[in-house]
Amino acid sequence: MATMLTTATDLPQTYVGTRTVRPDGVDKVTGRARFGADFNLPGQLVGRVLRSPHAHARIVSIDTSKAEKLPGVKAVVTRDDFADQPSEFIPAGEMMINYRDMVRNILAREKVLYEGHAVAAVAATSVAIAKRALKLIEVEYEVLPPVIDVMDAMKPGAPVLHEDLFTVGVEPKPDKPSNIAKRVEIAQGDIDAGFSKADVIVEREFKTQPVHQGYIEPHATLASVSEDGSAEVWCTTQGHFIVRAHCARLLGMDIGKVRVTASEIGGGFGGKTVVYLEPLAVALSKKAKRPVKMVMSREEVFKASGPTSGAHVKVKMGATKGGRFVAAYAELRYQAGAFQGSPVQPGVMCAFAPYDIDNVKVIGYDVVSNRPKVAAYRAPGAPISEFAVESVVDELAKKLDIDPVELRLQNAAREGTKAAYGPKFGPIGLIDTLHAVRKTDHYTTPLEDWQGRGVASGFWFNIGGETCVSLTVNEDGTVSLMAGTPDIGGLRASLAMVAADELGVPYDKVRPIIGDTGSLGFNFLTGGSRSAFSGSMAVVEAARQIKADLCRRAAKLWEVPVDQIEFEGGSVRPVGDAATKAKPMSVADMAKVAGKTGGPIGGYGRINAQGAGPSFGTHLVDVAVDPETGRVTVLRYTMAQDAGRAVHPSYVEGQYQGGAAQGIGWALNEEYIYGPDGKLQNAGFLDYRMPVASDVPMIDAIIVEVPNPRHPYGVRGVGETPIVPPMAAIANAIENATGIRFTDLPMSPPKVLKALKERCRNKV
Amino acid sequence: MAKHHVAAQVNGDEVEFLCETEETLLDVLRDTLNLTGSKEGCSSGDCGACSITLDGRLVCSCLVLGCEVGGRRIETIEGMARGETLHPLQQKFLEHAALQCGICTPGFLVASKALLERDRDPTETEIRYWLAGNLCRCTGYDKIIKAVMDAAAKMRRG
Amino acid sequence: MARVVLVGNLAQITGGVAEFDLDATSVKRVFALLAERHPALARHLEEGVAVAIDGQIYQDALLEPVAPDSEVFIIPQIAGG
Amino acid sequence: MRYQAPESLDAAVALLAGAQGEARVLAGGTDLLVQLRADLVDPELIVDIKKIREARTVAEERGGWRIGAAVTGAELKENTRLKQDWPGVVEAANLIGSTQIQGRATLGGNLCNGSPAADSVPALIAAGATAAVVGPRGRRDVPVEDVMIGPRKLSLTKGELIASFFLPPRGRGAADAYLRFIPRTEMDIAVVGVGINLALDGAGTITTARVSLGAVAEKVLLVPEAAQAIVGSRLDDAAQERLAAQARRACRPIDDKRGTIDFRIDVAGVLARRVASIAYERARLR
Repeated sequence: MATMLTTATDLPQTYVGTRTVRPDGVDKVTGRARFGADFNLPGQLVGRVLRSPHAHARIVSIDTSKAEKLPGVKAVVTRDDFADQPSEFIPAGEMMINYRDMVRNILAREKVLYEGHAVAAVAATSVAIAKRALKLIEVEYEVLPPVIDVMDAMKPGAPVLHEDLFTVGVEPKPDKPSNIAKRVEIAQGDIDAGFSKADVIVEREFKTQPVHQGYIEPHATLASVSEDGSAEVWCTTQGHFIVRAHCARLLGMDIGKVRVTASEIGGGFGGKTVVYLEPLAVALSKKAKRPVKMVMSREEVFKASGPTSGAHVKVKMGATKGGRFVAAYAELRYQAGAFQGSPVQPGVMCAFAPYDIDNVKVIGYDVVSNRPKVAAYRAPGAPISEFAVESVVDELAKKLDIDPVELRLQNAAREGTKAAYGPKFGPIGLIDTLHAVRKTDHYTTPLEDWQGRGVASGFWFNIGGETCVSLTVNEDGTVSLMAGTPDIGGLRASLAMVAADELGVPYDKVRPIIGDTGSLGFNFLTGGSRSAFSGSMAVVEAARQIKADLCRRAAKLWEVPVDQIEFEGGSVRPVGDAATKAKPMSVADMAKVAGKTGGPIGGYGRINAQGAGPSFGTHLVDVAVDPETGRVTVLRYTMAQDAGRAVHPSYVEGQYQGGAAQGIGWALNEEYIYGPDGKLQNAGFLDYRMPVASDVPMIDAIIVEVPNPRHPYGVRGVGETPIVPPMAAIANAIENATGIRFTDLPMSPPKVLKALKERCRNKV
Repeated sequence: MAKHHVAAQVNGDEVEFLCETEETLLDVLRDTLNLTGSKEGCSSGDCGACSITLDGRLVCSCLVLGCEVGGRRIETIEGMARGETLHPLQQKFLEHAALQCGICTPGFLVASKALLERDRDPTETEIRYWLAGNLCRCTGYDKIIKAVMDAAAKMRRG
Repeated sequence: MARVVLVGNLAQITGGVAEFDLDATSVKRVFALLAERHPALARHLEEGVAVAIDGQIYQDALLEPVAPDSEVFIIPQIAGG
Repeated sequence: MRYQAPESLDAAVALLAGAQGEARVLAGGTDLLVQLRADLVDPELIVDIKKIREARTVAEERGGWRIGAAVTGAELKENTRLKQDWPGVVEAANLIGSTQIQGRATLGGNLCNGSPAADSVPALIAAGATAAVVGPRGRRDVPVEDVMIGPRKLSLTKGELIASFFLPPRGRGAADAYLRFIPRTEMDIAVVGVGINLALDGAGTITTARVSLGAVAEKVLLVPEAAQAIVGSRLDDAAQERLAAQARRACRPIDDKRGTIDFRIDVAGVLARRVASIAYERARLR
């Protein structure tokens, strides 16, 4: 168990902390690496999905007979091919899933709930035939008025998406259905008493738009179901064990009969923790008795895969003249898309997590509307609530005339601080990141007119979870490492480094791969910043088994008591009285005699990793505002974040820089744009404006290391926190440049110019 | 109508293939010639993951018809390494950890190679604008730009 | 006696009672004792909550030991991107 | 779907005129292929004009320039003499999409796609360029401003195509410039585009000017009032303000995903000033 592991000090560390070349690197720079759409099988069919042209409509009838008769069409599936599921939250992996909603998102049943909602799917011998077949499917719709905006969806009399959805978490229980799925709340202290102590109070409302994870690789899957009912699936996913669980459940198959292999994954950021195509491909293959390959178009990715929530946030904070936060209140309204399950709960818990405040109350609402069901996106929920809070903190600093970093330092959470969501923090690095940022020359470099500087901090919990890793020492002493969490950003490198250090073998003698669902026990998905944290724990566990086994074998070989043998520096050696009895034997030496000493050598780490340490970060940004066009240019960016221990500093920096760039897009230009008809108008990379290379500067990443005592190497997850601070940091910088507080994302040129003009008018 | 019969040169090899009018060069490369190193991220020329060179000119293979390339010279990521030796750009991308998921990497490498063949010493800004048609969602571009600058320096030293 | 605190909506089920002193030696016992006092809680505890024992968050850790002087928070489960 | 790549204009015209259903001309294909993939168009015939010499040639002619309709932006950029004469036109052509798009996109395609936001069109109109239109009834020269009559609507008739463009002789003391506004630094469609071409006398007074605005109406506009606002001036602040005001007056834009009405009108004036200043400086140095 993870809890048995001891701390960093007594461990060999040769590779951990260095910048090795990733083992999967060469395949990725030569085009050899195989991603989701790169798998093919003999006789495979092309699968295509028929999607709703309406944002909200009742399905009166679906007639597939004409399509089925078209030569070359081998299978058609609709809602009738999937058994309905009960509306209960049941565990799939560590996630609570409502399969009634999932089965409806995969193929619409009573209603279509957003433009692009899947209605039917076909498998045919060619793309052309599949396209023709979709046109031949006759769907009769009773079109209903859509509701897109979260505030509109909460209004009494708004079009109701689910007649059976009654708000949970309010007393008395409502007797009418609504679009408000859930009300959540956390509170501590006495909020009113807190505000009565405040000398300064700032209260503001904020709006954010849904943004998409924007992975460059569209969803893709290849499924092959054989006559005996066993299924093989190759797909791009953050968690192939989760794909297996969902497919088995939705299609009534034994989990053991579904084997899922994760391809190389072309980005996920949370968006590939759910299933869209996989159950359809399996269902089609089951019917057609041939392999079926399905790949989403970019338009489908935008219209039918999950962005994160758009939201409305109200924040009220009070502080004393001296700059002590005495009360904090927030109301979060998160849009969940067509089915309940927005990340409002973590949004509520993260909102004030960076600060030590006695009196806190946060209320959150989970609201459905006619948009694609949201999926996780990097620190789900946190960037939205923390954008609002960090903007208000900046305004407090201004009102109190205290340096914004200083004000944060005065209120920063530290070891022993009781988090707003309950428990006390262990050792954490928020204060260290604030100091690190303030120490940079960036912080004191003078600015010109129409330039501004902003700072903001951010928090994410990080998680552990169920994880398996197998280590095998091969006949020649090389090591095979198999992990069960897809490698999105360098996991194989990190795990190989830890294995090499644990066993004292050269890094290039360790070959890490990602095993399929038949090769390892259950692994939770790659997400929550857990894969390097949990995976390295499992590697340590597996390596310990190997070391203990090698000592036992050596004891027998040398005929000395096992307690007089130790494993050190990659060799088993006799010690104490036995020291002279035999020469030390390396792992490779032991591998040569493996057969004679009991057979193959290997270890198997099976853990439910606990003790994930939260990661805090602080970002510092300079912007220039063009007063005539409203364009905001990011001039300079510096960020510091606590990694606990950076196993591979380059890939830690990469996580930092990538999260910051995504945050820059969220802040300035990314948004889902809907027409009055409830249809998405910018379902492509042309008008969904993610940052391009010329939009961003170099991003200076400072790695702060406050070791996580619960991890053998001190590691914390690092992947999610980086996307939390950018929106507020940039809003604060724009305020510093223009004197105008922007509360509505994205802060795009038309919005910025409009605000500048209005101010001129008001001055005149 | 009958498929088009096309003969072209891909990574130095003479190839022949049949294609429908509506098939793009990217379709042909991936599905007919099994060169899946060029990736399809958008099929509208907005992401650059399918970047190749056509008679030495950098283009998106999703915006070229297969039937247009008769007699043309095509270079893809699969032709970038020379036997055992990686191109300096490939080497520097590895050293600088200029990739995370790696889906955009072939496009960035092909586009960067085309740049360095025209300009041995581009500035950071020139590199950023040249590569603006290549989307990366993982790295924030920082390490990619540094890798290209370092590769350029290495190639200038020869 | 370990101090057990319900965070967020769980307190609504207990009619506003959020803090308990329980003689429990493991998370499993904590859940059992809570369910005895407030049967309506049982479903929610099974449905997946995380617990923080003395500041340390555990997910799906029924067997985790709880010391007599431990402070235990029952909080919603966290997933992530 | 048929594909033909004729080697003569006559053959191309014959194919287009003889097409049973919809026929599309393929130059760079950066718009056509996107529309094909999105099932927005389904032509019976595609006529690739890249094998036709005139469409692929850039040459000096009667002191001006003849530019083939299927010459790519990248090729224009590499022509240093052309860039000296018409920097605005070349810059505009090189603002269309990414480096990869530059390797394919053409002036002919940019115009015939019929978008009011096409980057190269305001520059061509400001330059006083004409399009050489060939068709069943022969060859005619059409001012570029008269080719597009509305969104996706051209004045070309069945069987006609644009073979090349003619840029008039570039006199001394004259220059052009083009700027467009986009939310990002690259890869977006123009929210507003302004092309200005002007000539100075020895004293630095503007003697003639042409001002063209993109993305602010149903088609690219030629705005004589805006030109008049600076003719006779040395582009002093007052003249710049008059120019901005006239440019804004000419705008009749829409609200859409790329910009608001107010924003487009505002920025049209701002860009007009900035573009005029660039053109003026260039002209003084010639």
